[in-house]
Amino acid sequence: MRNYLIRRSLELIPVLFAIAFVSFWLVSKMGDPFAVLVLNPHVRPEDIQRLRHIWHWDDPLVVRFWYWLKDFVWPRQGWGLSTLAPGQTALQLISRRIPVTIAFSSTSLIAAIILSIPLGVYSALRQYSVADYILTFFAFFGMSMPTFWFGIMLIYLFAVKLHWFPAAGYHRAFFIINGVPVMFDKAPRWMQFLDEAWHLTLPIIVLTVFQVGGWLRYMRSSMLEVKSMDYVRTARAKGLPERTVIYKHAFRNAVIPIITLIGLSFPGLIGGAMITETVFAIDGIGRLTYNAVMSQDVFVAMALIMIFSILVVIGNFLADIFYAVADPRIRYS
Amino acid sequence: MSEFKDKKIILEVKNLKKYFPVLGGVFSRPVAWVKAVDDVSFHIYEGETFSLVGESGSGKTTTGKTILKLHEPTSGHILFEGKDISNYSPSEMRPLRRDMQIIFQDPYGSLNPRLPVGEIIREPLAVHKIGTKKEQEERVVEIMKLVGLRPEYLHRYPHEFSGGQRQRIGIARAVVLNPKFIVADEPVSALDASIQAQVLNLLLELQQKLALTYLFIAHNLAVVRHVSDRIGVMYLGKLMEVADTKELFDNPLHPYTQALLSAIPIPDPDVKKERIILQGDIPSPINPPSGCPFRTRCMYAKDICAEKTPPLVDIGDGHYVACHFVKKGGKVEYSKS
Amino acid sequence: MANEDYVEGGIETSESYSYWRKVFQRLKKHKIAMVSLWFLVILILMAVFAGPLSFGNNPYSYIKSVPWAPRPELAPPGPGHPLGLDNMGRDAWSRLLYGGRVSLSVGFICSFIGAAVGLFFGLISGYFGGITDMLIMRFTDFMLSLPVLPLMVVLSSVIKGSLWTIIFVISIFSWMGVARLVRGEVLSLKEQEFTEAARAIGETPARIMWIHLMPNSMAPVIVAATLAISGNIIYEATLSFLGLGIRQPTPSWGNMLNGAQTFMLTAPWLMWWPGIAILVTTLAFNFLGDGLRDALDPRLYR
Amino acid sequence: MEKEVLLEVKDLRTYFYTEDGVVRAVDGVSFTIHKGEVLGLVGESGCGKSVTSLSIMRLVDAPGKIVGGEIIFKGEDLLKKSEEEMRKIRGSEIAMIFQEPMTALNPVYTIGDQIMEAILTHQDVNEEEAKKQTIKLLDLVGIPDPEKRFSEYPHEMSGGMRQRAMIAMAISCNPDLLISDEATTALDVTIQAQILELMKDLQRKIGMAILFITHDLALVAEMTDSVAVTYTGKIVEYSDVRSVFKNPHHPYTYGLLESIPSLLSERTKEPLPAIEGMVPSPYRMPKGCHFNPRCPFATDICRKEMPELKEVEPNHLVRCFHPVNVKEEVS
Repeated sequence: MRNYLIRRSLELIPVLFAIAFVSFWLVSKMGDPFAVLVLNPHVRPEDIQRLRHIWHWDDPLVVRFWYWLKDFVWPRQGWGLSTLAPGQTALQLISRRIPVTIAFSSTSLIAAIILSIPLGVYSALRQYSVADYILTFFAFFGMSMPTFWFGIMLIYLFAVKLHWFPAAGYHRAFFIINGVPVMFDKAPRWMQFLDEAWHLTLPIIVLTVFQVGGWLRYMRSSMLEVKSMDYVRTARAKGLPERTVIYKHAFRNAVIPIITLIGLSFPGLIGGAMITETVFAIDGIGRLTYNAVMSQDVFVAMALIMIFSILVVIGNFLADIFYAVADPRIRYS
Repeated sequence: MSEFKDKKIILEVKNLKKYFPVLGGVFSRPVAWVKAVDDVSFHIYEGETFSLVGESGSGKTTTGKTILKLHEPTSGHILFEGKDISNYSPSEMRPLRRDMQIIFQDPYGSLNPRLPVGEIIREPLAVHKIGTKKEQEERVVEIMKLVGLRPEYLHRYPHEFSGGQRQRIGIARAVVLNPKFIVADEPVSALDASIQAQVLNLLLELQQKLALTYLFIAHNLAVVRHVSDRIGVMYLGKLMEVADTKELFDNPLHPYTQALLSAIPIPDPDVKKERIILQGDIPSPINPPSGCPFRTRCMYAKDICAEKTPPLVDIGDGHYVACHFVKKGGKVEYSKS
Repeated sequence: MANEDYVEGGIETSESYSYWRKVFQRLKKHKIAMVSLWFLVILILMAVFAGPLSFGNNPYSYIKSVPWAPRPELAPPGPGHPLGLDNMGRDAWSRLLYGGRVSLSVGFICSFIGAAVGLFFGLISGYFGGITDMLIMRFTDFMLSLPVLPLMVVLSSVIKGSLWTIIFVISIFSWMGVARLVRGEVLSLKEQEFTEAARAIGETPARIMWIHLMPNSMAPVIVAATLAISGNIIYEATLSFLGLGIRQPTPSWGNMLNGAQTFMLTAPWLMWWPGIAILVTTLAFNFLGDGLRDALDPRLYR
Repeated sequence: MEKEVLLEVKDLRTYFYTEDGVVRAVDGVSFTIHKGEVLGLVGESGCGKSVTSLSIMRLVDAPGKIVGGEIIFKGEDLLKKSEEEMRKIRGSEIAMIFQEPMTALNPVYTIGDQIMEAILTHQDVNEEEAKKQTIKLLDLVGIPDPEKRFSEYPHEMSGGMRQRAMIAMAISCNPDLLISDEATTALDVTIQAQILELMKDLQRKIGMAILFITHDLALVAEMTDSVAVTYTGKIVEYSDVRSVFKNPHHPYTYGLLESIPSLLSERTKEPLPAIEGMVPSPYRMPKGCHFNPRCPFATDICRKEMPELKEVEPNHLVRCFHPVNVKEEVS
């Protein structure tokens, strides 16, 4: 187990390094971060030269990458300047926007796990029942639904037509408390929270549905497979109650492969979050990525891709550890 | 005593070793080696059936497959008709494959499920570009008849046949090139009792008709006794005893051979024989005992057994034993410790 | 031996059947997969015959005026224009048909490329093992740990352009699953003795891979490729929706929805149909893929 | 000496309803096991011997179904019991060991945990006591260092040790009947000898009856008191072990005994007297006696009618129109 952990951690380093380099190279191709300045009549060409020099933009790609990576790991220069939000560094911009993304995507991740695993087990135990068919259809629906369109549909139905939920944003600008307008930041914490939850309900539904279908199906087939294993028969032959047979012997084995699947689905989750934020106009890092790419905000885009990669890699790493903990065959190898 | 004494040696194996790496540690490097075959030497005379018997992990199958260069030997020499083939590359081996063939254990896994039977049997001819397609097809029909398959089933797929029939297909594929030497790797152990005899009979019949030499690999001693001229007993990658069939069964000298023979159940309720029940498990070939590999379960083991590996020595008349206490002329000096 | 009732050789049927015929027979029992299959056939035919089905309209041309609306832009459905006109005054029905061509092509081509590349890597990696395997698998894992959509967005903004650009961008990220699948399959096939038998006959690695390994690892590839079509259609739609995929004036289901949110109040019908088209198409591919899985792997379906 | 009857299986029928047709895996099987007796159920693959054992435990999974017969255990028909009553019998009064000790043990729980579970289910003891009992059992079945082995996982053990653990689990509640379904098939010869010795030993100590299912005739000769030979879901010959081996009457039993190479046989390198043909497909059974296409003695009646299981000599039942008689040759 210890060797395994050490090996997995060591493996992370080259992977992250490669991701960093590839994304750096790609994003650099997107454009010149200082190009916008050229159009500005108030900025002198010498200043642009100076800026280019400060950010090593006049150096070869590999050198520039090295400095950027150094800055990313040890952010003295704040990961570069944002052209999208003038006067801000990429680090400042991103760190302000990261909490909302984490809040709603982790909520939907947990919701998806809580829904898909029991429903998948239920579906498998009642194979070919009406409930199984309904769940199967629901799962396929979730798997096939284009996220962005689903988001638009929910907005149309629940925001535009029914007015139950807001159509955009993740909090209101101000509250009216006792007839007095109070800015969001100044409002009591519980009001902030309720308001955010209200705003994020639809996005969370979108992102949960996006994930739940595939896992439900996978859990179902995993459970079906395990149900016919020899050790399940042994458990019955021992005279254990059916509940123990299913939930102790079958379930534990069936859920192990799901852990890997969830770990591998992090890139999808990030993509889904990006689309959802864009559709619902939530100022998280997903929407920021889109805006940064569209406005050629090179430093911000680069940092974001790097952050996403780290998240994915950490997700995979955690899944591997959970897997090893859950399965003694791995644990001791 | 052996009528094979003046016969030509077709295959000779000298100090053959085959180690498989066990990967592990932080860098997935080999941290240990499975000593599947560990310094094995024997020879096979032309036209005989030489058998290797042993339990799982004894390396008998690995020996057979290494001889055919399906595994690269770690060290040692394999001489086929006098040529040392142990360092032959795959392309150098290719022409030799016409003379050396193999019959596999698993009648289900050894046939490509997506190819019709005719194609499976024709494949060797196609690979070696023997004859025109029409000639090849005629040869396939001929071989199918020889092994007792109806030629009408040419276009059927393996899954449409029963285990015994599939084994016949595997045998047809092995003999279609007219080989001289065949490794039969547990050819009947996956078959039902009533089918085993049919396949054994076919193997014996083909040996006579086609002048084949067999290296017969099996764990069932009763089967081995029925088909072999000479037998080698393997344990944990090493040969323990080699002798003529009759000699081995009448006069087993190695304690392991004795235990193995006594462990075989006899299909006769009246025969109640004194069992030698070996204690303990077969050790892992990753970490075999020092000295004699059998010493951990041997009731005669003494200190010397842990210190020195007993060599396989000829004690006379082609009877070889690897035990410190068996001397020339079959004199036995072991006693219970 | 000449007993009529006794069937020699374990042969149970009077005629031989190949694996694929048996698979198709099993698939036929899978009702929803068959419905999906027929639906997809019709859909493909509609995309192929988009021209004749367009009621004389053209997806690119501006309709100067319609009698039932003051302006052609965002005009609601009416005679000759069953789905109305879009914000540029173009016929939405013909755009939907031609857009289907684009979306389906992207789905099929990307999935094919992904399967082919994955098959190639998987076979090589699984068969040769060792350092080759390690390099390919590390690369595959690396590709799998990339944040796909953000990178696709970056990539398609770097190489702006045509249908083929989009196909390229999506294909880059669609081979890893197949490669891992095939590698796993090859590893277990290698354990089976027929691969060893092929080596014992003297077959070359290329022939072994072509004749023995590839046909036997095809089943999961076909399932994965079928399921991948729906994934790829969604990727294309998503990128086009974001304005980074298929560019105007070429129609695709995704770019027809670009800006749909803006016209949600004034012309909601514009966002219905492309979305429904994407949904039912991906649903059909998913059902078909699932049916194929059961037909190809009857173990799971007892 | 009449012993008390423990289990009586009467006309058991278990069919499998598959996509390709109905498979009569067990088709009218009847036998009796007395207290402390070892009955061998022997046959080739597909003769329904495993399904018989699962039927007794009522553990046949879909698409299989017990469609008829009685399984009278200690005077009560198991087929009439509720699932809950049946559950109480499984593992405590009837226990079972399977062929593959690797897959039959749950890979994610320790050996000790899995044995303890059986004890805790059927006996009114606390965990501490159950653990003590488990360690004692591990020791009894010859697992060295039982305290340490208690917390090991199945994959850390060898095949022989795993099978010992399975046996420990099976005997944990002192069952009256142990069903051993090919329990030594996956093991090496020397390990098989150990396990058989262990089973004999335990049988003597505990006094349980054993239903010993195997494909290996030699094992039957060694282990059992009486034998039922099955072919295509039916018993074709049934008697005490000596009678079956010394004086087989069914051509199938006779042929099988002749065809297996034995250490006692004098002829080697000669063709074995093999039974022709093969076990018919479960979907296409031959008309009449199922063995007729392979039988050298078959006549017209064999191709038309299925013979009954009849007593040809005292306590020796045979399902054949033309039973062979080899007694003269033998003695």
